[in-house]
Amino acid sequence: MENWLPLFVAVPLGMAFINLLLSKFIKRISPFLVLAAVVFQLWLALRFLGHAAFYYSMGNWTPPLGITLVWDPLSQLLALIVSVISLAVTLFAIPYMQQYTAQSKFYSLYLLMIAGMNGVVLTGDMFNLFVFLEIASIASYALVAFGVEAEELEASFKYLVLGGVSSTIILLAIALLYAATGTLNMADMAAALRHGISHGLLFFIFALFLMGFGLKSAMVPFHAWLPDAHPSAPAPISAMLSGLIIKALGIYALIRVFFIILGIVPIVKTIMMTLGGLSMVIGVFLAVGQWDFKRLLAYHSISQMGYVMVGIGLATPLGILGGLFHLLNHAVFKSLLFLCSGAFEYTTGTRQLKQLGGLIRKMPWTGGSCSIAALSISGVPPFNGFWSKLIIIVALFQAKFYFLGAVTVFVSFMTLISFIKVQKYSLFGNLPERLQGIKEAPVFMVAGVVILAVMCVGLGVLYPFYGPAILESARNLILEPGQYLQFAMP
Amino acid sequence: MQGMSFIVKTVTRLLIGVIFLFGIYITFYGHLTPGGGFAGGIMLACGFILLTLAFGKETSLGKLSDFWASMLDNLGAFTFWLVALLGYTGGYFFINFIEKKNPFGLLSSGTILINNIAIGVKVFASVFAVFLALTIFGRFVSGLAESEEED
Amino acid sequence: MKKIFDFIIMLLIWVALTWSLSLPDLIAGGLVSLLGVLLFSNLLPPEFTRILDPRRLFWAIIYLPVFFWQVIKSNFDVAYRVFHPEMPIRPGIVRVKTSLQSEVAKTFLANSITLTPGTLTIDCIENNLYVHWINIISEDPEIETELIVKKFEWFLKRIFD
Amino acid sequence: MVVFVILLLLCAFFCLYRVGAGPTPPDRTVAIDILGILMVGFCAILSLYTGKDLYMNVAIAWALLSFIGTTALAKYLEGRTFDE
Amino acid sequence: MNLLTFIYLPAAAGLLCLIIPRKIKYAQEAIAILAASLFLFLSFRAFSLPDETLRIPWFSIPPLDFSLDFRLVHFSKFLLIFLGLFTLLTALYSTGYFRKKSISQLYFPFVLWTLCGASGIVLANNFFVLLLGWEFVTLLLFFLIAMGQGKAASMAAGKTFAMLGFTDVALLLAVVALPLIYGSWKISELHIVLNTPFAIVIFLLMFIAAIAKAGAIPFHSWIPPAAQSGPLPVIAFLPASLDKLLGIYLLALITLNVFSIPIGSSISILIMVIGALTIIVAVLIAVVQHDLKRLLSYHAISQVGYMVLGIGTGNPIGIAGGLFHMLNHAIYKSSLFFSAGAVERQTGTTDVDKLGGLGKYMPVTFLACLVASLSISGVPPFNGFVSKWMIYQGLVEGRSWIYMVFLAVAMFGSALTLASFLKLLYGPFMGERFRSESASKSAAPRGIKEVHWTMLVPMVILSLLCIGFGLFAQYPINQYIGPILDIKFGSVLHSINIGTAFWNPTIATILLIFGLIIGAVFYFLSRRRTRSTETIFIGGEKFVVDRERSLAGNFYEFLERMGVIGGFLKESNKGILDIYNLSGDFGLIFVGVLKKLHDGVLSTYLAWCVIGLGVLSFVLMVL
Amino acid sequence: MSSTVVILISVGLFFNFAGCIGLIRFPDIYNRLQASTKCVTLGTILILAALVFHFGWNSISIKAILCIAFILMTAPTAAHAISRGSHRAGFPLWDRSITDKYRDDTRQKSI
Amino acid sequence: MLIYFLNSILFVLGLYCLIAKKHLVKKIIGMVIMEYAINLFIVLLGYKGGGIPPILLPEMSKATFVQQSVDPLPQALVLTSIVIGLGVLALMVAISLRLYEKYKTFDMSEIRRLRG
Ligand code: NA
Ligand code: NA
Repeated sequence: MENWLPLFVAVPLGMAFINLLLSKFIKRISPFLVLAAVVFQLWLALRFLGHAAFYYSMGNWTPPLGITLVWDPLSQLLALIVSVISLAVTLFAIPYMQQYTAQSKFYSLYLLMIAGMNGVVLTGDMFNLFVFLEIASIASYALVAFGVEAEELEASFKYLVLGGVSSTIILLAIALLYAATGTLNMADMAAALRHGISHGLLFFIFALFLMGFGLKSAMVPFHAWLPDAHPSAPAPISAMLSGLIIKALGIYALIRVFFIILGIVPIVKTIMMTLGGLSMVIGVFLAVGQWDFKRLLAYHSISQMGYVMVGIGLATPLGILGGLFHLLNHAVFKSLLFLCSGAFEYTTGTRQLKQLGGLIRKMPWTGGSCSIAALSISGVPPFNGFWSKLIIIVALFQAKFYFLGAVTVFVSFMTLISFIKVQKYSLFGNLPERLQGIKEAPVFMVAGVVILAVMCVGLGVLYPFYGPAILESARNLILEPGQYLQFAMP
Repeated sequence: MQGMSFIVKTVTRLLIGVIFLFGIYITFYGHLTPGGGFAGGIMLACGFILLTLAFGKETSLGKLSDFWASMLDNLGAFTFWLVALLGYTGGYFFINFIEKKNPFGLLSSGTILINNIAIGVKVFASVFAVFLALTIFGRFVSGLAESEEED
Repeated sequence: MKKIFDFIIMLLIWVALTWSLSLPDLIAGGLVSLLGVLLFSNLLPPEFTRILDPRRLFWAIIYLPVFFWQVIKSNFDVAYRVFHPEMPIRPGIVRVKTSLQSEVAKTFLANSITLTPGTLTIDCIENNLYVHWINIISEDPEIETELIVKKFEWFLKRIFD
Repeated sequence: MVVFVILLLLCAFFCLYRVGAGPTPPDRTVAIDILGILMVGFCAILSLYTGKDLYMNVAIAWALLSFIGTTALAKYLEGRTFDE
Repeated sequence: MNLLTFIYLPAAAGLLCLIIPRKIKYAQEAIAILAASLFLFLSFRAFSLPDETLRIPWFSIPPLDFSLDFRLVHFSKFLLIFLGLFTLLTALYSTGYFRKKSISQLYFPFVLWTLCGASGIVLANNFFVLLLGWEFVTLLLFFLIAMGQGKAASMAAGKTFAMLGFTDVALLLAVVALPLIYGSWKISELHIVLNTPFAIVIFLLMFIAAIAKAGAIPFHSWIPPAAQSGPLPVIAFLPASLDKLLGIYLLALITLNVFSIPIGSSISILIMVIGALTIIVAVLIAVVQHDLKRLLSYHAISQVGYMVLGIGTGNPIGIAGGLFHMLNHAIYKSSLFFSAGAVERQTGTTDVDKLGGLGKYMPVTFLACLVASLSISGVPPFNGFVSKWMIYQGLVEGRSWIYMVFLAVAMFGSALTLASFLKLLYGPFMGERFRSESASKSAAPRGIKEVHWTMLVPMVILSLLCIGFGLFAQYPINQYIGPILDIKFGSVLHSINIGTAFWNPTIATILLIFGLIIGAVFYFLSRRRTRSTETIFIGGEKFVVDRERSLAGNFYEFLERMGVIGGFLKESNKGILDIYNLSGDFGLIFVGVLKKLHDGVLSTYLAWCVIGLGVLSFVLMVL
Repeated sequence: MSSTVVILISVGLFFNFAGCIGLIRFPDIYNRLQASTKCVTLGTILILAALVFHFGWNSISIKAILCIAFILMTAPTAAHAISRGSHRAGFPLWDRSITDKYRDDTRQKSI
Repeated sequence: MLIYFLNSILFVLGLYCLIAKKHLVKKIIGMVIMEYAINLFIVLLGYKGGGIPPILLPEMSKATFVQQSVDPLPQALVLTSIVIGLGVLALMVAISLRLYEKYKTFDMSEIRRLRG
């Protein structure tokens, strides 16, 4: 059983190559391969669900020599998110991508991206983290430019340059860590760091990682690429980028490195919260000014990741829980929103809110799901977004950050405003003349959308059934990073 | 005139075989000497680059069309993956499941040889592709330079 | 015929590189050489098979010391000009004629000229070699040809043509 | 032995001077080409010193790469792109 | 009987409505009406039952305990009855109103779920549950208003959701703060003294939520657009009745149970100021309206002022008056909206100037409207008179100059109310009927007839309630209102025997009559004016139109002469008063600046990153 | 290490050195090519030859021989390519050069 | 220590080139310079004075190998990161080609349709 851990990475990776090989000879095989890979991945994630934390050494070299994969509550959380979301997105993508040429390339890049994310989430080796991070990033760069329109290329290039810089910075930080500890195995490194490291160096490494992962997770002021990149990709990829990439590559890596390897320090917490607060406010204000549906959503991603960052940076039990919870929720409702925007674009051919309207009558399923997602991102009970925001706010008050708490509440109100606008202009009101003929999206797209919509409701209400097992266990690991040394090393 | 002067062409004719052999040699013996798949792949790619320089694109693409280049690319990656997966026959992912023959021989390293070949193929294919892309890019740049000179 | 020749040459180079005669190495070499032949035999120059002719081989072997002697001479010549305080040079590009036919022959000629005293082949168009001469003695093409080309042409004709 | 290496490095520095000083692109190209050949010699001396043939591999590789590089630059000098 | 029945029943009925196929005619309507009447019946039965509490443990993330606490106390029982009643009437009315019209499949489910949410609120015994219900009702209101026709409806819905959402967020803040500061958010466990800043902040936040739901100044501006473009039954259902009940319920809850506010303290003064402002401002705006629905909506706002004022007095009679006024207002205001709806459905317009002489053709509607108008204007013997009288009494008992100011404001308010309702009555119903050419196409075609009985029945019932609660006021006061106050200071209540005090020619009675007279004077003054201009014109219909215009005009001139108020009134018509627009403008400026910064130049973004990195390393390594 | 080897290497290095000086001293690209190509080629070849002498008949020396052949082929070719390229690119000869037949002829062709 | 300093100079040079230069190609070059500065840094980390290459040769004992040979890891890392860099470079080139086709300019400061 534990033997199967590498398949999280191996299967999507292999499928990517197989797909490229076969699709040259067999037309239309790509969707099936991808679906197979994603379903298998979900099945695997469910098999591993609740499994005790353990490490798996590739090729049976005992760590710290070999490369290890580690399954622990934190990886479990992310692995679950990735597999579930990517399943929904894949379902959506199958009909949606029909309109593009070179589909096989798309699916291979898509699988590479998934493999990269799984690798980042599971690896127990610092350099390996970087490698998988780069795999996922490069795939996403390429996917952003997939439509080869002017704007998409521009966005992709900016994303590429900024992302490249951040990767370089991360690599530098890893190199410094290696120089300081003489190992790349995370657990080994953590142990070595416990014994002490030059104060200045440690803080420099912190700064580098903050910039690197901060850019990957689009914290202000490293956010500028996101509002260009995320809308430019095809809708399924936008969903993946906003729903998963910024989390797996940004927040998760940050948590893993800061809390479990380096050991968090107060000033870094403060900085994280500051960045998070800035992102929340600036992101939401920019979002309010948007009329392009996807661009609006992208800006909201910035502000929502701000919530997560604030929660995590608070580093109180409640705060971290709220952060992780919001991470999960945002993954769900933001990918859902992007998928809905894709569905609207698919049927109406535009994503300008001013040219839409009354869609809920013509597309009840997609429209309804969109409405649910909008409500849950705006933190309206009983949808999932409400709970995580509530927890974060309470955590802030509990820690006596009254001002930041008020800001958080205010931002969630601004989010509400902005999504009222979205619903007003897209779902309700009059159906424009030229849209009279439109129909509900294809069944697979609807399926993908509805899965996520159901989760939006379920995640909030059913917390007692999954919360302790998935979220609180991860929280506990973050709070006692010492555990990691027990199970991640012989 | 397609390519470069006949002197360069002739010399290339004479060298190409050696370069080819050398690249493969480096690839095969990567587990005994430095280099391995990556260096070897680059060597091979350089051979094709030399062909392209001396004879022009048609010749080198005649040897290896871009379609097959991409196929090789994927094939290399796929092989590597397959070897890693076959590790399960030895009980562990990525384990070296082929028993090692006489030390310091060609087959002394089990799967590493295969991995080297896979990497070599992949690197060769992708470097060659990158080179072609770069030459097109170069044409663009020079074209731009001319246009700038004009105005 | 030519393919077999190329194959053997390649196998030899392979053995030279691996420097072992163990079976796996030889098998690998065989396969690789085969692949090489299939890929490149149309590029490998046909003239080489002629080397198998013993007379040509003989002249080739004779040619080597002559050539090396020229090379060493040229080096001392350059060294003299380099270290001489006021650099005794009167450079210029001259045109000389060759009667060689095959490209391989012309290539070897050009390279030989480049490596020998005071001359550097810039280009070869039909039968004209354009040579940069570091110290032009006379402007007369005949003399130039005599001085620069003849000493190698004689051998190369016998080797390749 | 050390003397040899130092001498080689001296030559290398002359070449580097030419690379830096130019004045024309061909000058730099020549210098780079020569540098390549010098490095081959350097590798030879290394393998003489260590008695390992891997340095010879490096030497061959280096000679090859520098030849290709020079060819490319020469072709570029003519103002042509690499693939025509 | 399990008190959760009041939540299950409407929820289940709504679900049934949702899934039942559209083919079956009137199926949804039938289900809704049956469910509502069953609800009403059960609530009557519950009224006689003893109090009970119920706790459903869910999950808890310390310090938050997300288990669901409910309680059935007198206040909830009393409210449940009227929630049921108004839902029933609305369902009935909607049956007629949407006859041969298309209405969303979701309309009846949402109405029923609104009832579900509302009963959740009144049954909640912990503020978390209350919050859930609160936001749920807001949400449904958003969707219900959005069911109206056209962009305007969705805009109105958006504005509503934005403003109520904002105040819900305020409530959220307060609710979240409770367990952190006072260790619990169980309503029955909370008895907070307003002496710490925290307590005051929490109170104010909750207060904001309450008055926004009820629609008091300055959170009123969502009601008029909603009333104008939302589906009319919805307006009669929520902003006119249910939201008042809920808002004032929360206000009463926090002022009477949760917090103890010393009488005459600054907080109570603040409450009363808000009440007084609401009364006067809203009514001033109301009198210059020409659209029936807008006019009604502004009156709906101004009446809230009386309730707030009454509760603000802090003395039993005032509070009782406030609560009673809440009840009365819900009754007559929904009746008024119903009749407005009837007029709109028959004539296709609600513009006062275009309507006339409908009284002959729609007698029942006219009578209902008459009764409701009189009782909203506080004319004896209708219910409005009683509650206003009690509020005045409460103010009088305040015995300090500031109370007298409030008193004057309240009187002036009711005077203007009367005046504007006289105009309303005369305009559409009396007066002479238009010739079709002089009227707009849709207005008053020939052969107008009374509306369908399903629409009449609710109006009739409500009118009867108006009269009944006026003549036999002691019944509702002693049955419904009294026991609520009993919780806190029953002894005080019995000391003033309302039952006998009813017809006492106390000062309050005189004041009320006086107010009415002033109102009448206003009205007749303006009439005489227009008579004088009447000679110029020939033809009655012009006469009607002109009179209405001149009435409004006169008031306008009259008020403009009053300097400050005049200017303020102009502004308020431009919508400057609307905090929604204000904050919107400020926000957009900030947005503009931010968008300028993102100039799309890669180097800029890179520079941000590098500077960011520099600052980070500086902060981390130097500080 | 035998004296032959030392001598070979020393001579080789001497030529290398000469070549590099030439690279520095000579006035134009063509003369520099003359100097450097010849000398450095021979110098390196001599060093490689030294290897052959030192190791006798083994993997290293065989590679050295390969390398020699290699350099003999490539160095002059490279020189030719560079000179041709630079001449075609129009980089002038040294102003005290005697003649330039190549330019004359190529120009005639181009006309 | 000096070499590390030079290395960082190289890095900063690349960064400067990336930010200050408008021409798209120059930006790419700056990027590449940065990457190589980092790779060089890693190599320097792995380098041991007088160390022998990390290949286990027949005539050498394990022990001496371990304590003499330079750290093999950095080379592996650098190789990997070079490959990655190659991938990024190829992608950049491909994208910038298309960018030029669309925008008819290599001036990155004119390629700014996406803003706000
Ligand atoms: Na947001
Ligand atoms: Na928000």
